[in-house]
Amino acid sequence: MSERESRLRSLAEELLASGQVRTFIGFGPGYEPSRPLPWFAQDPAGAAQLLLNPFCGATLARYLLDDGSPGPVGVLARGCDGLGIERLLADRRVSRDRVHVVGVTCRGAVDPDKAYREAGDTPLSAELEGERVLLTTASGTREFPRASCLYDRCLSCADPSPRWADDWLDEPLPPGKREFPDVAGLEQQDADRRYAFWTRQFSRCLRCHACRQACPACHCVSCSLDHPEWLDGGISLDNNFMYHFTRAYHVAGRCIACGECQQACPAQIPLMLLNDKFMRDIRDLFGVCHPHRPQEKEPLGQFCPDDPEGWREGGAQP
Amino acid sequence: MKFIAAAKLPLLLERLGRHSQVYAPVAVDGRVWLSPWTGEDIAGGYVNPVNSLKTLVYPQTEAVLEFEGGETDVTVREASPPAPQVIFGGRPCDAAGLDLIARVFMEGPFVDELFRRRREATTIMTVACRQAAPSCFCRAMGLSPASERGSDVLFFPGPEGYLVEALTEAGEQILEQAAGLLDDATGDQARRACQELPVPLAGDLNTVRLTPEEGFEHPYWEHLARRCRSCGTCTYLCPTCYCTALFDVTRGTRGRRLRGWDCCQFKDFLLMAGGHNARPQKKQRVRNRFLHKLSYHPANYGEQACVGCGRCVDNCPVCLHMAGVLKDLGEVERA
Amino acid sequence: MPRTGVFVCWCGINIAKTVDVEGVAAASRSLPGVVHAETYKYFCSEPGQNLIKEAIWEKRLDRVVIATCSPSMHQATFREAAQAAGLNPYLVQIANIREQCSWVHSNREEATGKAVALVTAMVAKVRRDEPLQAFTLPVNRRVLVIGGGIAGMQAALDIADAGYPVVLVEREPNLGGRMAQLSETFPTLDCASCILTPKTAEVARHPLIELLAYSEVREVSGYVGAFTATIARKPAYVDWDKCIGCMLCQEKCPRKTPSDFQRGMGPGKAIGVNFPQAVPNRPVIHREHCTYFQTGKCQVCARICPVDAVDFNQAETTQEKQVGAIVVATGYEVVAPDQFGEYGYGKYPDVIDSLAFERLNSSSGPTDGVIRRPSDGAVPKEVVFIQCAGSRDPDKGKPYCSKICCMYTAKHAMLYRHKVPDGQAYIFYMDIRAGGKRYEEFVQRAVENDGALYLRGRVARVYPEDGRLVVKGVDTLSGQNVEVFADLVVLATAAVPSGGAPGLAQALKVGTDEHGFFNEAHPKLRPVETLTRGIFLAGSALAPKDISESVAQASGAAAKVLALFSREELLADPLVATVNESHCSGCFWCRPTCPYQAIEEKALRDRQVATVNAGLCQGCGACAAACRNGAMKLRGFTDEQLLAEVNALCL
Amino acid sequence: MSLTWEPKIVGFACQWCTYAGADLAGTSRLQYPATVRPIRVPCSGRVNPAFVLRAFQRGADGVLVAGCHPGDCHYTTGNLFTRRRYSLVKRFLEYLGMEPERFRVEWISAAEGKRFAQVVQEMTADLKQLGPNWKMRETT
Repeated sequence: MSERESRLRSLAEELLASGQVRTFIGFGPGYEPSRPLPWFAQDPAGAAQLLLNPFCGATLARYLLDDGSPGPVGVLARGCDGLGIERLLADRRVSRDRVHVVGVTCRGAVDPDKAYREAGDTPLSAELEGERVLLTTASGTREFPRASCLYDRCLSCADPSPRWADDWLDEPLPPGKREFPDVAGLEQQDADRRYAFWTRQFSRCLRCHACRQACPACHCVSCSLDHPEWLDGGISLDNNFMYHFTRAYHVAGRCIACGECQQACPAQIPLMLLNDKFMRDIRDLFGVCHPHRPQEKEPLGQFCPDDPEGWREGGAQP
Repeated sequence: MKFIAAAKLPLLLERLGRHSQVYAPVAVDGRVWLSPWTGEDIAGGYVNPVNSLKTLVYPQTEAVLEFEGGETDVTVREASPPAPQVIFGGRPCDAAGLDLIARVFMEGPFVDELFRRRREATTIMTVACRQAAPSCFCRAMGLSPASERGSDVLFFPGPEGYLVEALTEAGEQILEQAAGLLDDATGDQARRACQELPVPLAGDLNTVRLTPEEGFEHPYWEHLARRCRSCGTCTYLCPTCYCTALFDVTRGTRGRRLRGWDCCQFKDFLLMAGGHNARPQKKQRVRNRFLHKLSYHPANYGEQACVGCGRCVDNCPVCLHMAGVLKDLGEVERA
Repeated sequence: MPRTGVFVCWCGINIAKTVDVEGVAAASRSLPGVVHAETYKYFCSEPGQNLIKEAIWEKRLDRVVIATCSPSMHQATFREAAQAAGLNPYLVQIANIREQCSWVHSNREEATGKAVALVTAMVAKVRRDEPLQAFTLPVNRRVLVIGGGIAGMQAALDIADAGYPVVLVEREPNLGGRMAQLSETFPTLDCASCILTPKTAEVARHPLIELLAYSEVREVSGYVGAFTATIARKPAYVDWDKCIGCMLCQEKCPRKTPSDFQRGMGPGKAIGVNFPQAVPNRPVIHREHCTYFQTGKCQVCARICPVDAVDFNQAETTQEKQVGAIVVATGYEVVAPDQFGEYGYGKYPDVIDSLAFERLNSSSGPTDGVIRRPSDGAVPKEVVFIQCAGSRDPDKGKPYCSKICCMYTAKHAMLYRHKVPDGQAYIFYMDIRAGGKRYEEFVQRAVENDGALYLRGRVARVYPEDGRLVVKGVDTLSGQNVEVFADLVVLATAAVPSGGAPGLAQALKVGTDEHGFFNEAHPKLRPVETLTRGIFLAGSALAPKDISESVAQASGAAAKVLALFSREELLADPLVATVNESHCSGCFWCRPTCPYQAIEEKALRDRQVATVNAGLCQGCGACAAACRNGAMKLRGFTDEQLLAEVNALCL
Repeated sequence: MSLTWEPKIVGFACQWCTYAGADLAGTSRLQYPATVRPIRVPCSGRVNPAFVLRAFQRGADGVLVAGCHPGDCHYTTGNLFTRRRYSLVKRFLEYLGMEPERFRVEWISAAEGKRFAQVVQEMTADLKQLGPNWKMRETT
């Protein structure tokens, strides 16, 4: 049990006991050590089981919307959760007094599937040391490179810590700069090859909405993509294009780059490639240097008198 | 019992492809899907394809009928009958799942014509398992890596090729087309290996002590459901989910009636005209999915509606899956 | 399924010539919901409208699509016709198969195909229309008139005489606009100030007219019946309340300055009024010419002023005025001299423009009405008038005709002959446009009685030669090149919109054409209205025109304002945005896109949702496009309707 | 179908400027191909980007979104939001594989009838070269 984990448990117990929060959201024991579960502690006993280890993967911000958890709600917040909470506050779907943020710095989470493939056996525990990951399985501990064990989204993460918190478990790290290398790669291809790429991806889409339900920016009371006048006719390639075009546009300028959509997608469609494209263009066209961090005014909710006409200069290429 | 060398398998599929649409397991961007086969490499090292056999017999969207005309003179045409198809590479658990669904659609007073026609046009050649994933739990659901249920031909993979056993009359016919490619089997070592393959999740999963009648209001469901995100991953991958919805699509004066899957986890699954929602809370929806598979379906068909394929275990982003629930229900104290 | 009627208009031959109207009617009969389709030569006519009414009664229609000309032409007509037949007027849609189909396509098959597509789209759209009721808005019965020229004054007087308060804003220190600079007016040769000054006096003393001279409109917000105008009063550096108008300051001011009002024909003073009869008769310090403001010395005016009215620290003040309607009468200006290199205008002193010639003629002008050459003050014996200087000249960006030059040049020739009996006027012209009442006779008088010599042709160059100006041109009637030695050259330069027009157009959100003249709602049918309800136009702000037309338009605009003010409340267009509260997530993403701040918060049981103030909303739909899940609906242009149109057009 | 294939262009036109400009093209009897099918919207700011994709989905070969020049908008800021939205959407459509010529955004004022006709002529010529659009299109 790490020192941060014990501090988390005592803090959660104290918050719950004092009534400052009536639910604390974090991670708790699952069916196997490498897959801790989102955990909703409502009493000190529940808080005592809170976990904080490199296997803690899913983002928790969306659970603030769940009216089933009596408020106010304490929530463990790494960088991605913090931005997710800011997103929900900026969209006024959650009120600030309902949230008590416990900030923690995250250096990346281990993807249990990747770890199983690398170690060849069910991982039991993991430690992160700089660029290395120590995976312990039934047959002992071995070292592996970060890239082969961490979630894809964690490898390109620029926000290890939340930007603010009510309590801190450790020292926050300053946010970095996010790059979008893969977008440029796809842009270089010609139109037909790009279309073939996306046709191949979207033809696998099951429209199971895992991406929408995972996204802290996609939380409308009733989603337009459920209304028949927007999308009718069940599963077809053109409907899948419409679904992903519309969703990507709806979160444009509001996506926090947590990568949960791509992570949750059972068909493993590279959805972040869509959001990265919007973020890269918002940065280049409107000078928003960190498009994935919520601002006072959303990029598409404002304008400048001298905005460029992005449809003129060379289309897809920057 | 026959034998076919691994190298001859593509020849078999190619020959079957002359009269039927052949599906085979093909790797697409790192994952194996049962795809229309046009000569690609037949994947081998997979546990289960992403899409189950169900998706090819009870597709996510299929045309029911087409209509055309104005206010008075409407002409209606049935959807064209499905082409014959041969599906190679499905796993025994999927085949069992498909058979379970077939009972729902075809037993009893009303036979679903759409399903029946497509099922009868389909020949299922499953491949028994030589390796199991940590998420497999078919044995817990009364199946095994070499179950024969729902399959027409069963292949047992061996070092040089496959033992081939026709299980049904349709299986016999399909193998006749393969004359010349099959030799007589020399021993059934590969079959025994599959039959005895250990499956990680132990058999004790199925000692459900919390019966639905007592457990309907048990706080366990509240605790379980809280982490659910209400997406449709589990139901849309599940080989035994069969909820369906009908919808019309019109283009000017022409149109089609389509049938497609529905998902009980969606918030508006039971949203009715007038705005009433029979299951507005997540707890109700999550509970219903498990009670349907473990209680309501068994009440109608005498068997649990789960084949232990492990897809929900692998794909649920928050580990809210059948294996976990069965384990919990085995341990939970009754209120 | 609603019962829809489709009415395909021939529009005489305008539509029927290229669109198979019967074919369109036949095709529309098979559309979902269409129970009646017919064609007629002129549906906008009385009998045509009756056909529609009868069809509505007999066939119990509850949706109507009219395939005819542009909705901007007769949408109101057909809505009223439907209403007269008992059908809600907002269940009518127009398919524009004339301006955007028959007139622009020649291939009959393609034009008919497109017409059918447009009708199909409108049938799909009208099916999803809801019956709406116009709602009422309070009307603030006070008008803002911008521009104190003859048009502005006429409009102000007409409205004030009808009993409604007027706020009249004039950019210059005095009323009168261009007319104040004129000597006489055609065709009656009335003295301009004789007919103008009574009007200015009447405006000044009218109890219901609040005159804000030396002021500009900076900002306008709100909508018809409830505009808020922010008006800035420029610093005159003279306290007009104290000032008694003795004009000692102007007399004693040592500084001689170039004067815009005199068009350079004579000096002005750093302080003073433009002309003696100016109303308000109060001086203004022109900061750019005043020694005190440049060097801090002098202050003669401050010392001489008997009532100590001069105040060098006076600052610009702004005030807000709540008005219900606005009349724009900003008039015109004469084009700047820098565009006529070939005539040497701005280079040779004796090449002047027609407004300067007016100042020479004016009795209150710098030469007391005596026509003298600016170079040496001599009375010119030969004067050349050059028409269309800048007008009808696409190269100089002004392809339009300034309309009044032919008449005032004939007047100039007459006045010149009356004042210099032995002088000779030459007029180089392209065409003489004298279309008004007794205008042609006026020009003939200038030729026959006053010996004006009209030479049809353009002038190539004007250049000085031993003290006189050589005008090289051509006389196309005789086919010979012509050289005239002249003492004075007068250019009839182009009229352009007044300097403040572009800024004002932006503030009022009213469109202008490419030259900066305000866009009227419809050139033939609605000449004094703009597309923005409650904002009207009069005079040369629209396009160059003479005084009689400006006055007529001013009274027309006044009549429109009075019609608006005649009712307690105003019927407002119900095509505004509305919120589906069950879908609204309360994210208020719509609010930043609303230019009218019409979106407010409303508390529901458990959350806040958006709500639209129907009075402020103008129905632009930016919020509907910003609303991700379609909770914000713009009536008449809902997502369902626009999607249905797209679907229909792509069939 | 006429001998030569004619592209289908869905044109969203703001009623204050572009639609009025198109009307002006009519009153001036300018001729342009019958390929554009106008949809009148109060402002270009009303055009939801998903409408554009819906047009391609249902078989349009080209889509035009046209409104007032920035600064001329009857509603002051409508087209300024359009400019931001469609700067992103145009690039995103191409990122998904749409040819640049199939989707155009133009500022056309009420006085620019000729410009409207010219845009339609240009688009029609480009689309005739590209041929019918099958990308993102439904297959019934």
